[in-house]
Amino acid sequence: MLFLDHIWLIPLLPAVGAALMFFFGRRLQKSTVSAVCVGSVVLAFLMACGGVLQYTNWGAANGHRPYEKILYTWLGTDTGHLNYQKSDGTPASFRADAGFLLDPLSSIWLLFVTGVGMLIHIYSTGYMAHEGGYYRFFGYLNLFMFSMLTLILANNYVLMFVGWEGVGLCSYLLIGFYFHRKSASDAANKAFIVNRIGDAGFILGMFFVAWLCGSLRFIDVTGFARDHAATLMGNPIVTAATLLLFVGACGKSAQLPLYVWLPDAMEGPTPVSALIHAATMVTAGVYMVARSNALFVLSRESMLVVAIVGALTAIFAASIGLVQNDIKRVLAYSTVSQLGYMFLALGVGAFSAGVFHVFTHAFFKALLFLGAGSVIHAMSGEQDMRNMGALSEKIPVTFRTMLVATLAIAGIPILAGFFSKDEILWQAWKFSPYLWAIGFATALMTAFYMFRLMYLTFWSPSRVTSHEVEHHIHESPKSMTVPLVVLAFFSITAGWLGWPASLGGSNHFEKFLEPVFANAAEKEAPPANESGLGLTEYLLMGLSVAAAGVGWLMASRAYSNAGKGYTEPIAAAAPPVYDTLLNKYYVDEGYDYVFTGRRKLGDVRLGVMGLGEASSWFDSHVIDGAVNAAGWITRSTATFSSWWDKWIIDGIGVNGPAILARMLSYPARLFEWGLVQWYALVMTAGLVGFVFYYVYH
Amino acid sequence: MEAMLHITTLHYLVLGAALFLLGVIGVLTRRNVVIVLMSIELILNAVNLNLVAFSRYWQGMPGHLGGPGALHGQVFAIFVITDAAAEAAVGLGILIAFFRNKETVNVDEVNLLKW
Amino acid sequence: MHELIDYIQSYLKSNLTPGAAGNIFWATVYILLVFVGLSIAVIAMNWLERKILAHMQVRLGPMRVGPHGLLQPIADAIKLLLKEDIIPAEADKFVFWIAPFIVVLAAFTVFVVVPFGPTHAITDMNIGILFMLGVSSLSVLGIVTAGWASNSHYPLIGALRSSAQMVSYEVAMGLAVVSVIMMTSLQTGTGTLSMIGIVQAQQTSGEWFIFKFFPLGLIGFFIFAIAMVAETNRAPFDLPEAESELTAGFHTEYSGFRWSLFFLAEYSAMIAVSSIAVTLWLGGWLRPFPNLLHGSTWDLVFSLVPGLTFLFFAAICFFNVVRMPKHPLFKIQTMGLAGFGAVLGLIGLVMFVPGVRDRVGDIFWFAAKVAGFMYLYIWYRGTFPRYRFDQLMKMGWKVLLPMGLALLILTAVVAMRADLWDQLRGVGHP
Amino acid sequence: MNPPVATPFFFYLLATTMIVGGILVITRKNAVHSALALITTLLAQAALYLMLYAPFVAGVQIILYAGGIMVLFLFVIMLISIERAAKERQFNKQWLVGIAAAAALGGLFIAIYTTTTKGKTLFPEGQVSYGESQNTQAIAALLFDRVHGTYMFAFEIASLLLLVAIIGAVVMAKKRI
Repeated sequence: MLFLDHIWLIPLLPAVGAALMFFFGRRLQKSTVSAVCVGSVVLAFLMACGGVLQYTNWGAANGHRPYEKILYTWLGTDTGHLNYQKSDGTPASFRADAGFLLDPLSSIWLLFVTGVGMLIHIYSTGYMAHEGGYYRFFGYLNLFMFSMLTLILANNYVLMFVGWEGVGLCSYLLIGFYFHRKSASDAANKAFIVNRIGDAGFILGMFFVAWLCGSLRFIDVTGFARDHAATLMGNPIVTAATLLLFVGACGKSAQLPLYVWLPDAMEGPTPVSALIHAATMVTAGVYMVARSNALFVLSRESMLVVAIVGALTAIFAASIGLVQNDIKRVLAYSTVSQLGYMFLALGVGAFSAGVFHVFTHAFFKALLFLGAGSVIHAMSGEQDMRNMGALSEKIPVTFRTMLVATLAIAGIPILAGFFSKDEILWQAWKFSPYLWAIGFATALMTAFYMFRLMYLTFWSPSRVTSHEVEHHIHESPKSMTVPLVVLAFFSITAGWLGWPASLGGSNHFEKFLEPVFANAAEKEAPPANESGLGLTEYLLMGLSVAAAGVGWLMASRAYSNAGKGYTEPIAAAAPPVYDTLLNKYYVDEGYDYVFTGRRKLGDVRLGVMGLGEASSWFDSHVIDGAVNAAGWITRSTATFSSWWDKWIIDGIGVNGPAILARMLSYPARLFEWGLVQWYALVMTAGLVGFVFYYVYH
Repeated sequence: MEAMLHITTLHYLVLGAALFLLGVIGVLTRRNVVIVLMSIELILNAVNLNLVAFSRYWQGMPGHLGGPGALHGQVFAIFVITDAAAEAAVGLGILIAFFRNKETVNVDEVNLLKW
Repeated sequence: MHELIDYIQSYLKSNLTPGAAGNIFWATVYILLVFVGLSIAVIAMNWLERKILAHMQVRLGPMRVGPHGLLQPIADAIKLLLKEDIIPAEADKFVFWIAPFIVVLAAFTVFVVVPFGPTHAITDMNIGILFMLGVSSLSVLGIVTAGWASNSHYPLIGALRSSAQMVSYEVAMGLAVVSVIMMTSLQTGTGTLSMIGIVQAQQTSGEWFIFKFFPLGLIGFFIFAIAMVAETNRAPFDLPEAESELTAGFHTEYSGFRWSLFFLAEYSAMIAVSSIAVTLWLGGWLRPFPNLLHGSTWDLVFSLVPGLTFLFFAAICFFNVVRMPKHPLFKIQTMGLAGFGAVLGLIGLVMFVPGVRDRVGDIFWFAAKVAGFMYLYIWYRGTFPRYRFDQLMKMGWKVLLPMGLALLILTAVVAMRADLWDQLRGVGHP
Repeated sequence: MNPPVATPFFFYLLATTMIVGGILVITRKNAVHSALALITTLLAQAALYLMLYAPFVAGVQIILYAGGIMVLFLFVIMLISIERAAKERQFNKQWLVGIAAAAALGGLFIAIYTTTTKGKTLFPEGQVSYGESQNTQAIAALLFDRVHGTYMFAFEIASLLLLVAIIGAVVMAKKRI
């Protein structure tokens, strides 16, 4: 029980690394920085592996209970200072622990977060070798690891929220890592602000959960929800709580209304994009919804909303990804799209399928991003695919690993993406064929844009603009390629954990997760129906594989010979559609009109800011005007009163006599001039007069 | 001519009057406080001259006011000199205080008395 | 012609000073005599001061000009008279020019009333001592104007110091003098300001005023003796011309003849204030020990002292003639010294003639006492360090003035019952 | 008592000195020159006192005025800077009126002194009857004598006046008491 008892060390190790970086990093050598930061994450990964291994044994012995380790209470007390009434009127006390929870769900996240994180740390030592702020970058990365692990291992919503905010902060810091670029700091601000909207939803949802359940511990909440499932079904409080939590998930996981920050987040360094904005952080929303599955299943409306939002996000982002030219933006929209898949899975009740897709997606999407980073590295910072081409010979390792990832994400069989995506599509079909149709279309688009990326980057004729760049193209160092290879390996094999029963597998993954989704599994997937639908399942499987092949074919036809100045097929077929897609459906512009107020219709600001402006105008002109008018009336009255006082009372009444007295005093002043000699003169004159009178009178 | 050569009390009186007028002119017209004070000394000396001259006059006159012991004028002159000493001391003290405060010795720049 | 001779001779029979007798001829003669005698005294003083100071400081002093530097003062005088008379460009020329004359005038005018003997004074004023103090105080005007007219910093500071110092010490001086004047009223009932009257009062009293009401007279004498040094700007009170601070004080800008006038005035003033001290406290022309050694025999013995003194000086000269180096280069000097000794001896011999002896004795004693004061001046200069100015003022206002006031009151109190005082001391009235 | 010698000559000499001195006093720009002129005037006046058989007053005049007060004046003139004052306007604005007033006063003096009664001037020369030798003692008797001392009280009051003047001068002239 060594690792389980000291599970709190897992997040603490990167925290120590981060603290060292922030306090002493400036004075440390790059090698020392790498050793400390990568070492802490490697240690954390090893401890995570040990912890998960021990948990499987411990769980098998203890009925697959979650393992909970509470260190202390950091918010609220047992003595009842924060007492309140639950929604049903029973008393409850608010408290939040510094406690850690390990169950199958968090085990999966723990493993791939530390694993992928470790690989990306190693990759970063190569990628960032020539950048300034090396220690800062690794400090942020370690801080992110700490926050993410806190989020995953938290045993209650409040501590989870701490990690949630921590990863938000690290995301902000890392997107704005090149803070001297205006676009980077703008993107960082955008990410942070959009996340705030989701966070507000999370907090409110948390309050509802506490009001409903009387506790924020996951075990208590899950237990409460499952115990009272019958009474709580359809309870509006549950609907409200889950919808608000989903808003939080939308913010963090870039779902439809709040997805706008993620494409811009590509301003950060590529390892960051890979780690945070593809593999780990953006899946926190999925994790949170999966963690709250007991509540979500109690509200059909919420589930429907999650499913629809997920589906729409998937196809929406995929359609944008069709035409993007920036290699990282294509991947970013791909990420949004895949996250939509995951939420679609959660929404249709296939929690384990969603989680499985998270798991596989983490590997191949991280691999894609790191590969893209390697390409960018080779191209001396060039990110536009229109200026690439014919790189397959020059950077073979990158090319091969990326090809693996592309095949995985496109859903080619026996690679990881195939199993998870097919699972989701199958579950969607079972829920509603319309949602399946959307997912299918998305799969087609995914295959197309991914192979478009591959063709434009590796196979098509070279469109490199400058010879200098052309000469400079080289394979990345070992520290970068080794993680690529490792990730490629997992991109191929990760899916095998969830080999579906229909294909002769045993789906270990789903079994492993069963205790977590106990309520969902028995309701949504009655084993009785499985055989009846077997044919349909194979048909759908074939269709999705076919879609991948069609996407590849279309991409190959359009782009295999794309020379300089090639034309996009969509642009040729329907220019308005192309423009719309290229401009991302004008969503940012719309937000500018409606929310930020940066764009105006003529001179009138619209939306929220417009409302604020109008309110401000009303306040400053009508309300203040009334106030000022009252003031003006008072002041003019006072002015008149003052005038009256000054000229009539003081003037005629007081100063008049004084002026009169002063006028009369002028002759008298003649003798009191203040000049001594004048006095003497007057005296002499008096003497003359006196003597004259005395002598001659 | 005879009257001019025979020096009488009147000669001293005329001399005293002339000095007195000079002193008065000095007091009334000069701006420099020091010279004004000196002019005052001139006036006092004119008076002293008159007093001593009258003392001399009364010494030669009969009666209880006159006679050999009629030195009252001289005693008065001594008192006047005493007074002049006191006046000079206080006046120059005022002058120094004044100069320290206003950096000037011009008497017509001292006109605070009118308020 | 006869009338003129009668006019001249008539004075010799009278017992008055020329001024009191109204004899213009003798008054002129006396004035000339006083002037010449004073000039000789200043010259002698110059030589003596240098020699005595030199010997006090274990050096020789002037030795080149004349035997033992006897002719040095004359050489100096010639040098000063021949020097260019420089008036600074920015000086107030008229005042600069007239200032030394004011000083000299004041210093010499004082001697009008100095009594060298009962009849040997130019005149005897009723207000003699008042006149002396007043006129000697006029010299400060000369010093102040000299310092101001130079239009220079050191002279101005010297002048300011001088005026403050002299005005301050005049007060204490006056108080000491007033105590003496109070003593003159003891015998006759009415006192006097006349210099001759004061000496005569001492003669009548039978003791010099320095011993009167012991120790009151002595205290008064000390106050005066200190104040007179300050009045004459001599060491240790020579702050107006302190060379270490003010270069040469008020006469920094003066040179040549005008500077020599200041020099002359300084030594004349020293002699004048010494004369006052001698007159007021030391019995003026009276011979010493009138009470102890009285009688005609002692009178005769004391009347021989002047001649013997001159013979003594002559003997010193001859002794030094013998000690002169026997080198041809020193021949003239040796002869000169011998001649000087011969002149002194001759004067000494003349002084034994009875008629001369009676007429000259009082002058001799007066001069001898003044010479003692002169030696004191030199002695002070050779021994005392200079006072700081604040110490000087403190001394004048916080020590001498209160002492003078106390002295005045005590003298008045004691003088009211002088008989009791004398009984107490066991001294009867003569 | 000897008769005075050449009285008119000395009188006119001294009188001229005094008048010229007085004029210089009120016309000089430089206060030091004024002071020197005033000293000359005062000394001449002391001589006139002697001619009037008032030797004690003459002595007091010399010792107090010339030796005391005027030194005080010179001291103060040198203490305060007068370079500026010497460059400024010397007469005040009403100088013409002042001279006119003085002239009127002078006219009155002339009118009074030329008034004759039966061909004789108002104040003829008195007889010389008292020698100077006892002058000081006589003044002392007037001031101090227990029997004849008319002015004893006034004399004491004068001493009080002097004390007050000393204190006043010190208080005013001192920067910090």
